[in-house]
Amino acid sequence: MSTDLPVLTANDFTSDQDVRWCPGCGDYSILAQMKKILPTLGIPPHQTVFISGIGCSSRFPYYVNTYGLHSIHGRAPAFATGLKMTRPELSVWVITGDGDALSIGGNHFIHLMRRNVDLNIILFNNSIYGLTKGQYSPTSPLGKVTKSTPMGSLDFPLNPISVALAAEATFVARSVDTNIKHLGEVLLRAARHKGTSFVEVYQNCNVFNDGAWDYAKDKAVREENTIELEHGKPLVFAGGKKGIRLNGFEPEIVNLDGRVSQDDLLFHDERAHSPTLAYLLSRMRYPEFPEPIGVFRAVERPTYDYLVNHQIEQARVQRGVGDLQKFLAAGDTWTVT
Amino acid sequence: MSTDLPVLTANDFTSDQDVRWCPGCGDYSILAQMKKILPTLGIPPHQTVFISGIGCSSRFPYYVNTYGLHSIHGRAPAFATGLKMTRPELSVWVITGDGDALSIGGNHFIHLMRRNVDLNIILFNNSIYGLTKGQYSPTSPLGKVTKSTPMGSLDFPLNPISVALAAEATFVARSVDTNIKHLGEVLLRAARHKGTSFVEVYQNCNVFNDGAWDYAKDKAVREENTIELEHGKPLVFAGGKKGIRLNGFEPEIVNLDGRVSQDDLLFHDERAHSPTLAYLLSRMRYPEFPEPIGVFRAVERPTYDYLVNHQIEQARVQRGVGDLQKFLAAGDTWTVT
Amino acid sequence: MSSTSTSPELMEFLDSSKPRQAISGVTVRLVGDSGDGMQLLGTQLTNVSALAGNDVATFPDFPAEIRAPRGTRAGVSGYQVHFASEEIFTPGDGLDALVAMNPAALVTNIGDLKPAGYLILNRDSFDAKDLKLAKLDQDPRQGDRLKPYHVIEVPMTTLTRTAVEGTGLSVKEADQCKNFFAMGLVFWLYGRDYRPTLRFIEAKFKHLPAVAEANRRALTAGWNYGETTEHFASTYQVAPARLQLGTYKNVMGNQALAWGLMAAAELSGKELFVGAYPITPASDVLHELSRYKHFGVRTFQAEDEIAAVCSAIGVSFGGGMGVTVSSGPGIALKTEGMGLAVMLELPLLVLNIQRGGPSTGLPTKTEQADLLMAMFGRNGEAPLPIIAARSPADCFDAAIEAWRIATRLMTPVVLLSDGYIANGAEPWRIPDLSKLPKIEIRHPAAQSSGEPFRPYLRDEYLSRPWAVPGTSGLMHRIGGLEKEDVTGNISYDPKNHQHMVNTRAQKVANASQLIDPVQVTGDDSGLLVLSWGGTYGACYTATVRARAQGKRVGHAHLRWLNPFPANLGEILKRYQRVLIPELNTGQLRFLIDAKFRTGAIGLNKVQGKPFTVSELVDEILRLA
Amino acid sequence: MSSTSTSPELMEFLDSSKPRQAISGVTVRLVGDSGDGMQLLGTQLTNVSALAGNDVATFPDFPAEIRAPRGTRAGVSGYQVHFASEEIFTPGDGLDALVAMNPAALVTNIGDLKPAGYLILNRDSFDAKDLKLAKLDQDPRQGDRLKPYHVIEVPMTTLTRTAVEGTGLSVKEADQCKNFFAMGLVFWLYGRDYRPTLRFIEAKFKHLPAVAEANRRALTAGWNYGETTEHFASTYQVAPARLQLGTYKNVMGNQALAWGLMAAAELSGKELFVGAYPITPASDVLHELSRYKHFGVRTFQAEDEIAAVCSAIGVSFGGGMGVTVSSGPGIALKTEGMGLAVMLELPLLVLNIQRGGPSTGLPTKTEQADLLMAMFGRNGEAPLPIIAARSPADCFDAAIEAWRIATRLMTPVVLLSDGYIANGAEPWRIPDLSKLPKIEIRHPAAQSSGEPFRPYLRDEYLSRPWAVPGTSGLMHRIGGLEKEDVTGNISYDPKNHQHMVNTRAQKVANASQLIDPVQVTGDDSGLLVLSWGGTYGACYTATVRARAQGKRVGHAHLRWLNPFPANLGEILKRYQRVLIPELNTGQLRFLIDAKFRTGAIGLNKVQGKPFTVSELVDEILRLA
Ligand SMILES: Cc1ncc(C[n+]2csc(CCOP(=O)(O)OP(=O)(O)O)c2C)c(N)n1
Ligand SMILES: Cc1ncc(C[n+]2csc(CCOP(=O)(O)OP(=O)(O)O)c2C)c(N)n1
Ligand code: SF4
Ligand code: SF4
Ligand SMILES: [Mg+2]
Ligand SMILES: [Mg+2]
Repeated sequence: MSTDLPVLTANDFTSDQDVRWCPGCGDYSILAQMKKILPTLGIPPHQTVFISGIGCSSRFPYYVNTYGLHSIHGRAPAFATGLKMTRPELSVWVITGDGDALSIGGNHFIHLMRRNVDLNIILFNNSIYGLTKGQYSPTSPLGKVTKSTPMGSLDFPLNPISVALAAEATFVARSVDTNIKHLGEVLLRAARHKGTSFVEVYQNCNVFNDGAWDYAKDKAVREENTIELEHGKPLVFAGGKKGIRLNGFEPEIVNLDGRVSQDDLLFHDERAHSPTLAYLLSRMRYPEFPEPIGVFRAVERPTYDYLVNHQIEQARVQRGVGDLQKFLAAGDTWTVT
Repeated sequence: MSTDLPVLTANDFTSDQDVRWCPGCGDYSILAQMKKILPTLGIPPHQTVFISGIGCSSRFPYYVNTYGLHSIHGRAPAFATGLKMTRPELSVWVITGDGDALSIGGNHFIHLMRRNVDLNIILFNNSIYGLTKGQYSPTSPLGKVTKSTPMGSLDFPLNPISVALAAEATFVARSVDTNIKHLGEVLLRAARHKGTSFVEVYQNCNVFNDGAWDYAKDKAVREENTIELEHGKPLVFAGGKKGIRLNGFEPEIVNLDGRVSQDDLLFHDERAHSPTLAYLLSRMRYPEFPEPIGVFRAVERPTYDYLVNHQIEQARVQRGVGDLQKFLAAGDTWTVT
Repeated sequence: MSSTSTSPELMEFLDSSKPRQAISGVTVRLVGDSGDGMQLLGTQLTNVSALAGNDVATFPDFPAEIRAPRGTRAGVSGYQVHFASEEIFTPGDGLDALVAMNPAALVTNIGDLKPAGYLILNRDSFDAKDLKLAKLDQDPRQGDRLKPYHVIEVPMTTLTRTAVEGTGLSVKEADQCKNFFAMGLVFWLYGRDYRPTLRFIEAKFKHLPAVAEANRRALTAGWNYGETTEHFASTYQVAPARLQLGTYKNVMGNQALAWGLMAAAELSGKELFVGAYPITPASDVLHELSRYKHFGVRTFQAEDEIAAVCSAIGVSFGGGMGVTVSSGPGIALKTEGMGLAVMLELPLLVLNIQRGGPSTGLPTKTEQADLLMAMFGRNGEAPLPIIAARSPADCFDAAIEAWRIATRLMTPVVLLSDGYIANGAEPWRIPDLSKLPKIEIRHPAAQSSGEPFRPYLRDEYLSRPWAVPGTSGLMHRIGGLEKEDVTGNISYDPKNHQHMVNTRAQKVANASQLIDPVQVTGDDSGLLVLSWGGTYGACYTATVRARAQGKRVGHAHLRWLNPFPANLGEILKRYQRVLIPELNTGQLRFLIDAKFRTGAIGLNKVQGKPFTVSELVDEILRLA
Repeated sequence: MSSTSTSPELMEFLDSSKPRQAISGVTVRLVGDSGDGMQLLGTQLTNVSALAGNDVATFPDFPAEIRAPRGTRAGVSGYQVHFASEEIFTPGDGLDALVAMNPAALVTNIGDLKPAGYLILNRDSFDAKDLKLAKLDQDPRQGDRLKPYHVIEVPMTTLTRTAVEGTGLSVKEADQCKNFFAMGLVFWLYGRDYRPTLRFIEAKFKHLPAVAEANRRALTAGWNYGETTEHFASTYQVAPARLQLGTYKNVMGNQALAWGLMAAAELSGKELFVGAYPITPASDVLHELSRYKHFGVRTFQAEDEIAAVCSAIGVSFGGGMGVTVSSGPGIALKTEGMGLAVMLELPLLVLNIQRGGPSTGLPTKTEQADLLMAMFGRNGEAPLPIIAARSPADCFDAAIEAWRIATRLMTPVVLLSDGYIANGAEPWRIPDLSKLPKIEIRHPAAQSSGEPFRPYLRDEYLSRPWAVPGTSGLMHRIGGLEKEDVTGNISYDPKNHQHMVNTRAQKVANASQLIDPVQVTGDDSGLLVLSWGGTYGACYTATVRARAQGKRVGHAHLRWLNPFPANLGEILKRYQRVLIPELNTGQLRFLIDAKFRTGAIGLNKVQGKPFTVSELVDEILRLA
């Protein structure tokens, strides 16, 4: 018997199910990147679990040859939390949509963040309800005309990154479906983070919200409209021609034209003690600002599953492994003879 | 017939019900301040509605002689949103607890904030579940020993102010039950704000979590442990002896000993365009920092109820007031004669 | 776009040179890939048939995926239309014609085509790739399998491409016109007036003139193909049905439901508020209503179903018309809120457009399996009235009646529809609103006595006053804790609790004094077929047929499931046997057996599909 | 603190100098302000009585408020203890003694005291302020109202203050000891051994030695007061009951439930996970279990009830023991999750500690009104087994049995308890765990064939394999959409859906092969009293009494409400009449009528309180 780990490939993570997303859907690209990074983690398919809610994105588990749970709308974090508390050795991924995570599932989302359960949650943000055929979502912009808002939506959108940060997230990142290299790297970072890793992926729904992220996707403009975050590096974009400087608490765009140098810029620190910098970055939105992609924040905090299981161990150390018969027989008892 | 408005008093807002909180509960003080400010708003009791969830705090509506709805656990914001969308002329208050608003009701809470419905939501934060007799809540500190956590809680607490800010709140404030002057002023500011006004009140549950806020309440120490926010003013505390200065993105405590002057301090701006400053302030927690009380943020944004009703008007202007008979008879029809 | 075509004779002009054969009714099913526009095709055929004065009933059937993989069986989308010169109540059983746009569509639907029925195929979609996508080893056209049918293979793709040449469309765009080619052919075959469809094309592609032109050409090409090909010996003619006098339009169930709510609002002098969270097949009610802001309709896409029902209760508390709409899984989430509404005794409508369950189940399929959840799906003793719509057009009346009871009795009411009704279409006689009875609502007036208002003082039906915030002197506080009768104060008194439980139950029972007695059609002894909801049409039709075969059969249909009409027990007694057909495992039967201990017989089908008439006839013949 | 007192003779030493009168049983109720420590007093009386070898049954009853205003009627908290030398099944009807600490407590409870019963009052609490708080115009001790009773007024406050003098306690603190004074007196009157209570005081006030000393003194003072006062002519002696051989301890329902879950975990080789959100009266199950981490018990206080049930399902998916516990309003929120568990076919326990409903209802009161919600409160056809505990001690066995069925059939199971059982206490015979049958669970082993695993391949009971993540080769994906049998792939096939609906129903029905047949006590013809849940004791006792009065009466108790035991129909047939007493408006009766069409008679009480035995006896005498 050989003890060598078999070398895994994307194929090992491909299930036998037909993929049923619309042709051209951004979900395909995310699936492809996922199947690319999974074999590199050293975790076999049978120790990996994908849990999703309901939505187009939530069909994802069917397409990866791991254990999978396609649960109910908005609640995937809760299933995953229970699973991970009792099976901390499993690698758990939560797949969700903008409606699933932030509309019906908003509460579980924030509680997952604060608990810092050691799992990865990937939010496929297409700013629309795909599966129910095109209503606005919590990330749709104000005034969005959709099936349920013929005169434009009136709900001020939620900023998923801001919300995650406010909910005490330890790992927060953003990427773009078609920016495959970047996406792959971010997924990998998420997988490696101990604790809840939250990744927002801009995902194009070409049927109900086509082009929503063109500004961040199109080769021609994406350098102007996004900014890649790198730990310890200044915030530079537009191919090095522009940067972000701080003006009080407001970021501002500056031209790196010689008068302003990189040293004057805001430097990214994903490990900052306080989440304020990350929060500030999350407020940079197109079109006023280039939108940051990459890792906003990555800090360590004991994970919930660790703490739970540690408490069990502690209890056993302090009180001995429970002996149920002894326990039941203890206390005030009397015997009928 | 006189058209003079009758002068209202706290009595006009006192219902005939026996107040049933535990003797010594912080809720009494909040009730008293509320009954003090209500008559000053120029809104009669019958145009005022109190809506609550479930919890000790949520008994509040019974004790004010207005319209009241003691609803179900965590959902008060949803009832209030429906009511206000259709009855924008009413003055609506939501009363909630830390469990009610942030545990079961967390999702409605964030969606209320982002929609900016014109109402006031007061969170009685006693960091415990009062009504169910003492389990930890989402604001209980890590390690808290309660009925459900005999070895200490493991859930990293939520910061209500941070969450509200991340959810796009337009008015966010904090006060303390026994700091009655401050509390009264904050409630008044909340009442006057157009949009969702969120006020966190530190409330003592003397039965299940006595003393949780002593650091912010006790006359002897509260000057050291809290800092009163004033718009446009530097952050000064400890009777003017100390202040808060910015060091990068981290606040730091400085002694105003001459070497550092007030001008070096962080100045509060509740109307800042970006919520980043307010967010930073929300991260200042005891014991590392004095905790800010007062108004963190107060900005204007069209309210949801206004927008909804405005769209109705717009539609009527654009398409004429709907004539149902005509509408039904329109389109492809045929007549059987 | 308003047009009233009063004269079916107009069609003469469009008539064929081929001989015309008069028939009383036809059932056609159009099947193809989800991307092939079958739903549009079906809707147009429905529309022109209705405009031709036929009675019409339809059954759309589409996959749960937005775009299931092209050409696969999972991606097949269908639309069945039954149009007739007599009154009809179902979309038909066996098909007279099946139009199949690809092999997957063919093999999944051929079983329903009647022997000698027309099978119209797009010959261009039967190459190796298409067969593979449909998981077929062999071309289904080979061998004897299609022998029983009148097969007509049409190179639709090629002919369409040719027809639209010169409009500037790409090949891909051109191919998207082939449903209009098929439409033209079907219209020709059944002598349908295609001008309403031309108008439809014009309106829909207003901003895409090339596409409009291409579709027009495809439609005409299809028509001309029928006229010139040798395939067809004759066309068929379905005369107008002798419907009740009046002006009609074609409606789908969810549409009629939305309009019924608007009418109920108008009749009661209220503005309509609908709090909803999108879910199939209920979303269209939200979509439809969101378009009528100039009617004062406020729609609220809540963050979830819980917020949706709670927002509606908040509205009712404020004196407005609180409505929430969802489907099974969403209704499950509303149960706590509905229980509160029972306790608050506020009017509220909860619309459940049922779909296949349990859990996420079969989202796009129909079922009647949420009746017992509507009855009992709340903690504690929390009764409420339940009404069920029986057909697309009936949704209009059901909505009004539901609101009438909700306001009269100050109670939440559950209205049950289902996916079959929601997406099905039929002619609807446009009512004269001024002749519909008003829904009287009285809100207590301001009071200056200084006395505390008594929110649970009851009237003769045990209904309490609907005092509205903003009214001076009526300030009161209500909630989910048990309350003392009359004063509404919190009460833990044992006797009061018993009294309130009884009172709430009695109040709901009192609805039986406000609703119509159940009516029987057909024989008043022998076998009674007892139906509810969307199976109405099939049950009615089946009993007519069974009687025509000499059986003693009556039919009764329950509009209200809770309470039962006052005369139901007495009617049940008249029959030797009672058959209750349901698209569930026997939920009404359960209620009937518990209440009347009849030992009713169930005919139960849980396949995501409605009953066919013949399934019912077979069972009736077996029993009667 | 472990102590086994095997010899009731020990009590001799504590015995009184007054004459001793032997009686077979006593019912005492202790009532006072919520702040007066009545629950503690009751628990101690229960404990020492159990330790004395009596059979014991209790009924605590407290207000919904944490601290309702002192001295008001709303603030009255009570604890009733019935202890006897024979086997008993209820906390007793009429009271032999009532201890009332203030006027509000007196007037709200006096109605239950038997004529000539002892009424022990704290005379110090009857001043004008106390009367006003109790909303009394007149001192209830005046006039004839208390004439029928043996009234003993004791200046408890004064005597307690004197007794604790010198311990350094403030007056306020001293006054808090008066419940121990009352306790001493009651212990004296019924010859109870107070040493376990002394031990309790020591443990509880370990860190407050002055308080411990004061309470000890108060207790002794109360005892001595009885001994010295002229009020009592004799003490009473209740001999040990002849219970089944074994070692006993006193348990409350929620405690036994928690321990039963721990035992089920051990018997099945699993670690226990409980996801819950606090709610009265279910929270104590969470509290209790959170203390046993050294048993591998993981408790999770979720953000809400939805997360609670979903977390438990996640655990079961992972191969653990997923349990969730709540009460009515919380269960209403779990319905969508429960429906998913039905579809996933995973084992799961959903414990509902029922309380007064609907909506928030009467949170601290008992009711049996969630049975039909358990049966039908889910969208679609979503059957699951339902078991109900019948008494505090029985909760232990019910939990084990529920988990046995859940794992054997791969299904969620609902376990119903109620507030009465949850907080009530009775002696429990400590089982020998090694003699309890193991719960066999087989997880399929790793597979290396490369073939896709078939998660819905079924065994003889139609149960599917419980494949656990981490097992190589068994990767599979499941969800809430309808799935193909055997493969578990998503399926929209009509026939498959029908098959799966039938299969899920049949699987639940198969539980009837795994559960005990229902047993009848008493006569096997005449009147059958059919009970379920917490009314067991009262129904059993009432039938015994009725037979003693010469009536032909049998009693059958249903442990499983779904499915019914296989022999139930046959048993029902033996009787002329069936009486179903329930603390609801007739929910079991509804199920029985629907299934067996018996026309059972209901005795229904919805007052937040259990049946008294005499209520039942009266009805039985009327019918039998
Ligand atoms: C309880 C419940 N409510 C509603 C639905 C209907 N539903 C399914 S997916 C969905 C939203 C999908 O949007 P999103 O989460 O953004 O996912 P996407 O389809 O865009 O990937 C909704 C409302 C449901 N299945 N269950
Ligand atoms: C659906 C539901 N779940 C649980 C409960 C029980 N419950 C009532 S209040 C409460 C929490 C109270 O805590 P909080 O909101 O902080 O209010 P407080 O009592 O501390 O003022 C809980 C869990 C309930 N009534 N309804
Ligand atoms: S509807 Fe949109 S999100 Fe859904 S599969 Fe199609 S393209 Fe993708
Ligand atoms: S339990 Fe706590 S929060 Fe509740 S009323 Fe008592 S002191 Fe106040
Ligand atoms: Mg989306
Ligand atoms: Mg609290």
